[in-house]
Amino acid sequence: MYALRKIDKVFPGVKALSAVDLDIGRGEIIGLVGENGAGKSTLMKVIYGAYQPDSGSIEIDGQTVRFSNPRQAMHHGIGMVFQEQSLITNLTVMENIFLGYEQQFVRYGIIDWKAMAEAAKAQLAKVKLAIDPSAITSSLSFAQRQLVELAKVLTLEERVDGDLVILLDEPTSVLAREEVELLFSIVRDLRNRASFIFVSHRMEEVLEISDRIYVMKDGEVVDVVSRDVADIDAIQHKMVGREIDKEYYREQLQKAYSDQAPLLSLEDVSVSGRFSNVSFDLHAGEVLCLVGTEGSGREAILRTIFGMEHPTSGQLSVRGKPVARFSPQAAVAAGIGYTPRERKVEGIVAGMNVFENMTLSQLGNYSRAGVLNVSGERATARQWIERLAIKTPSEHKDCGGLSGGNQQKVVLAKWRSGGSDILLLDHPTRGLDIGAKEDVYDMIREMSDAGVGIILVADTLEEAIGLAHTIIVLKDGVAQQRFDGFLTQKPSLYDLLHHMI
Amino acid sequence: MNNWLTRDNLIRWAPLLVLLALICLFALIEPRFFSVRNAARIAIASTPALMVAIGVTFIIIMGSIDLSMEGTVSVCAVIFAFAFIALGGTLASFAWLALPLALLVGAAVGLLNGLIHVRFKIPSFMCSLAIGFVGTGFALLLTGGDRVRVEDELFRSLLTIRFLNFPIMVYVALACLVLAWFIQSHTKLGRNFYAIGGGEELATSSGLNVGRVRALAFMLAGMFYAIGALLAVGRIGIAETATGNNFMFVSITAVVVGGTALWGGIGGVWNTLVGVLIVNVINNGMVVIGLPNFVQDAVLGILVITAVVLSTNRKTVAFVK
Amino acid sequence: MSTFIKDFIEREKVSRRNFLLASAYGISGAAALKMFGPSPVQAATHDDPAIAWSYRNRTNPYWNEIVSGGEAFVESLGKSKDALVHLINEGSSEKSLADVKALMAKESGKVALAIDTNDAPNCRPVVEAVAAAGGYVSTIWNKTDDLHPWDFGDNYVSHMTWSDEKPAEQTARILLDAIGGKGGVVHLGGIASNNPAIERLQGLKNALKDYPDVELLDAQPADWDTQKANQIMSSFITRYGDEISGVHCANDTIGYGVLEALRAEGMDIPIVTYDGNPQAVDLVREGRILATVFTNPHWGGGVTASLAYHAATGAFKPSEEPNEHREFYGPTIMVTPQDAADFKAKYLENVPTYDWKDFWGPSNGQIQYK
Amino acid sequence: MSMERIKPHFPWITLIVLGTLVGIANPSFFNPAGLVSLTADVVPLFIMALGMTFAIYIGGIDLSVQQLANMVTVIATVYLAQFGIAVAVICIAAGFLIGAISGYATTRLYVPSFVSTLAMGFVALSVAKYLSGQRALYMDAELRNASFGWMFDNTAGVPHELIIAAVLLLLAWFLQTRTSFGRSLKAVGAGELAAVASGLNVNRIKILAFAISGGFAGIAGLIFSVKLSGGDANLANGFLLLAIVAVLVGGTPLTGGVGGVLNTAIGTLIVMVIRAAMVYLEVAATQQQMIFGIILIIAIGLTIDRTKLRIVK
Repeated sequence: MYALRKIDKVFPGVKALSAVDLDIGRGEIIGLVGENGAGKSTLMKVIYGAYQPDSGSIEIDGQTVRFSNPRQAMHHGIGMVFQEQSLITNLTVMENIFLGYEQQFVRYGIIDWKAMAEAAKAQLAKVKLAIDPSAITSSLSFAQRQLVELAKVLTLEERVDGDLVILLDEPTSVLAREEVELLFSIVRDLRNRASFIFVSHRMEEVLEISDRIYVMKDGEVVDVVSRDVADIDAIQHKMVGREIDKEYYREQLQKAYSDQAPLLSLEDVSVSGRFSNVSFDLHAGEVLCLVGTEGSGREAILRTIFGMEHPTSGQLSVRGKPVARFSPQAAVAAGIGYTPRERKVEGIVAGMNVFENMTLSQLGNYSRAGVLNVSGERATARQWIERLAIKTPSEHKDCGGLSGGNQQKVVLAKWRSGGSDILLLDHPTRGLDIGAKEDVYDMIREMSDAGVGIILVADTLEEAIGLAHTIIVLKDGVAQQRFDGFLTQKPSLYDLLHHMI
Repeated sequence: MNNWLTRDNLIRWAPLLVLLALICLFALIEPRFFSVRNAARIAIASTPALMVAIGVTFIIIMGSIDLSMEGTVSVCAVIFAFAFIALGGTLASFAWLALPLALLVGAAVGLLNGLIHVRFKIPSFMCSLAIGFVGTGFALLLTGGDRVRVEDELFRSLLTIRFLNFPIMVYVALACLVLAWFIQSHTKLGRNFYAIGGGEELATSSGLNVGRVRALAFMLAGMFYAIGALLAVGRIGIAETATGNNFMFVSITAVVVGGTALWGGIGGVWNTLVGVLIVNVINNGMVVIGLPNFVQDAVLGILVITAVVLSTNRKTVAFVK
Repeated sequence: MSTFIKDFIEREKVSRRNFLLASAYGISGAAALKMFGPSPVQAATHDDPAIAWSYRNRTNPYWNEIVSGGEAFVESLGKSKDALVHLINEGSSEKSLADVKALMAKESGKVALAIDTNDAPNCRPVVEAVAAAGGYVSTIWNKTDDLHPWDFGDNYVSHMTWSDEKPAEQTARILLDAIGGKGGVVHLGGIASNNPAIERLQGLKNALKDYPDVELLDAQPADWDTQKANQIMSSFITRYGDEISGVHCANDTIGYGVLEALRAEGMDIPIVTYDGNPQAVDLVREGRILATVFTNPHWGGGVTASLAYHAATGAFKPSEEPNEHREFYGPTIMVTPQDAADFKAKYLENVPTYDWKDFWGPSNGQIQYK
Repeated sequence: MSMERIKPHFPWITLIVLGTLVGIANPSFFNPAGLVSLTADVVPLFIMALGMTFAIYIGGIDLSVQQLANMVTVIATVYLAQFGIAVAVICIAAGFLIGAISGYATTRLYVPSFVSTLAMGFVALSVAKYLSGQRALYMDAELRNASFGWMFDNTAGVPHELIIAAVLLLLAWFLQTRTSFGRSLKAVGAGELAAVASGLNVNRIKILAFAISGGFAGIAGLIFSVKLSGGDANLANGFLLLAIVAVLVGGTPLTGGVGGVLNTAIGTLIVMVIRAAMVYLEVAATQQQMIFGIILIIAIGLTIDRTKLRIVK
């Protein structure tokens, strides 16, 4: 039905896609996997019309087509569901759904809001979402927004006669498990009308939903496997091109932590509206995972420890000393480091180079009376670039131009080189490819060995189980259950899920 | 229904509350402030500024800024006056054609501004600042520095004829305000301003032709500047290069004081109405209560900051620049 | 011309304080000159200097009149009027000075400059810059009291200003008589720190001394701006309402704003203005303005350029002229409804051809400091 | 590729090209003494623009500088007799303080700097009007020469004004590139949230940036006041837009984190050349403003480095 034939795309100095073939049948769901930089996003951009291929052809029902912008692709029934927050939050739901296509509701230059609301309701019904179409988008949950996003793409149904091809780019990354299930069931229901291309780093989900899986590496499709014969290990092997360590989470390297005086302790700490009465101790070398659904209070706890939110009650102590002043400055001074989830916004400063980013939290260490010791900074940066194998031409490279994994390494190097021994990691592997994830896992183990206490909010439950010494399960801001003693026995996914939901 | 007094509601209505508080304050100090006649005077002083502020509101909703209003107003006023006199000098003749001509000129200057901004990717702050210089310069070139008097009684009836105590120009301005509200909330273009202000990249990826919307926004703003110019000429009967003076800071201050955020996406023309009234009530009230001239500027400054502080929801704003 | 008031300025004695100040400057000024410029003796003359006028802007009719005089003078030399160099400072002293320096650099000092320096403090650096470059400058209006042409030898040719206090007092008297010697008046002034603004308000205050039944209700600066004047006037109406029986304006452009504010209210009370712009003269003729004062900017613009030019060519040697030829008052002519038509015919409709070499004929005596 | 490399150099290339064009049209432009004098005159504007650079570098704007300078001309004139050269300290402190208040309003009260600085400018104007009694004041010549005469001397043909400007530029450049404060400024301009998450005291840095802008405006006002040997509440009018233009034309866009003080030095010179060109090329009086605007658009179009602007607002 839809096919790509020998697609090439070259950027200055890089061959992003070479001779890519891809076929989608009517009502088929195909998965697209590959490491970061394998060419997935370039391929998607070619499919939905943001890029034009240098050679090769795009065929729909055997006819060659050419799109010069996403709008033309939409006219041919190709739509894209973007990652998470791609709705405009100050607009209403219906305006978002029909953004760019309001004309159909315009009579004599006036928008007929009633008609638009009706039409929006119909679209929302397709994704089984019963919300007021005139609600402001910012009042919706992330999961609801993701479904609105899908409903928006499904307006193609009315606009286009032929078949639809819908790209789903990491649609599950902000969803809790049950929300993922809902999304998948909706996608399956829609197969009579549309084909889907599903892009995700979560291999299990790809396997669960896809009929066939395209595996990409270095701009080429290296394998196409159908679900019946798919095997995660085999696919990952193809993606990486090397054997993946069986001990993915470096569990063989996990050691016991000392139960000496805790680095950090929380006693009945509450932030109103976020979480209440949370207590735990963090020891040197311990990896403590906070597990829960989106909004369960995981991130809020991290941000409170880092001084970005103020506890309404309870006491927080670092190395036995109660914290009196809550501010990121005080936290950094106390040896706490924070790796935020929004890496590109809060983690690194795009526009500043590698060494400037690395020393940003510790300028005091590299200056005397406010005057910087730039050569000292550069030396440190070079040392950490080597130590963490950060792929950058030099320490002068703009951090905004590095790949996600290398950006994350720079953020971690920032805290490690500054001597922080309490690290708060919020989704440190989010959006990273397998190779980069493994590097992060290595670093977590290494830091743990070096006596750093780590509080982790993991990307997946498996990751949490694999990495943690201790897991605290949260639900609606309240700690439900604590799991200890991981060196001898680990809880199962089910154990955790049971307390989360 | 007793929870309407929430923090969010208070903040949303803060500009209006500030306006009412100011009126009460001035009325208490000097009862003569609180009269229909004075309300009419404030209204007359506000009308041209309101039109200009409405124009720039659209731009600010998109998260851009327009500093070209002084030049645009001057050019429109001067061309209007020349055309008006050349075509007969009274509304009863073909000189009425000068009115649409002024709007066209405003639209053309705005469109030029928008196209340079979009096509050459020059941030609107710089681009419109330079266009403002060009506009004032062009007005000067046209007049050679002379002032043009527009004496037509019919045209001046904007000011001289009153209906329910308010001159016609106030009703014209109100009609334009309603029109602006209509554009803002019931047309595709108006809603697209909010979409761009809320998330430009997202709007682009939804297939919105952002460049086109931007250029049109500047054109629309230019037309409102032209209306402002017409009312300014109607108010004092003179068109000159200096007609546009002082509109820049007054209008942008009014927009912000009214509760429209400079970072875009929030606010609208009703906020602008309140903002313009706040600024003009302060200006009028300070003279009426007999505040010495040298403290008036400081009082204006402090009241403006206070009004903005009260109408900003500090919980939803991460940081401002 | 009955209204040609030639000698209404009372020559006051130089107050002791100012005399001391002036002589004190004489010493330090000489010291300053060593630093800033060639000594007066060396001043060289130029055969064909560039003639320049530096002024505030082109949006005010007053400056247009000044420029027309400058152009008339240039044409009287047999040159095209484009030969006059215009430096416009847009109300910025910084630009005023920078432009003058640029011009001096460009012409290597072969310049005859006529200038209003925008703000009194700016006068000194401008004059010093011109003197240092060997150019010749004549100033009008803005000058600090401690700066005098004779301290700069030939290069600072002359300073002309208009004593506004007396004419403003006269217009005030006309106004006060018109309201029957009782009631309240308001004053709308220029930019508060400008000298003419201060003098014109003072004129009103002087006149009020003789009218005990008239109260000065309020005085606010309207910055020479029509729109601002319009808004302030409407606020005045709110505050004082019917108590206002007359309006004293610091210039014509303010007067226009006031007239429109009154018109919006359907009010008709007497006002007087200043400057004698053509539009204002028409309004005087129609009786809508009781009086304005014509300062003959056309002549002022021409003769100031002429003074600088003729000093630069060596046609006369400023340092040999008496002080009253270096610092003097310009002419002022009262325009009232009775003689407005006459006046218009004589000065506006047919601009008289002036003898630009009669530098001091129409002038009004040496500047007196208080 | 090569374009990418050249882009950052466009500001000074633009300057050279403009200067050369004017020089070709009128060779007397290249007269060294004239050039030095022109440059010396633009010093107060340059110092003001230099301060403004800090505000724009963090993504804000400072509209109070002109009124601060106005206020300082009055302060300098009024208190010269009483404090002598120490009046400089008062001037700079006054500018710094008002700048800091604007900064406080922006960071703690969430008033956009466009409004907070405009409003604080009004406050400064009131102070100026009050202190001056709404009159133009002038300095006693002897006192002025005794305290500040050195500013307008010259050494080996180099006016001291230029030396002051160079010292301040060096100081600002050092602040920007070699101190932890400067690094923090860049971080705040380029990625404020990341700066917060790195534990920088962002509020203090921003307040300081506005305070420095105010302090530099104070210095500019002081030099201007001494140069004109007087002060009043309007003396520095006309500085504001030119100072903004100087920063922008130099290639420091309003988005923050890009550009810097050296760019401002070039930007000020570009403004100076454009302005001098009006005189040297004998542009008719009524056309000057329009031509200034057109050249400005072209110059900004040439000098801004769009590669670092993601979306153009």
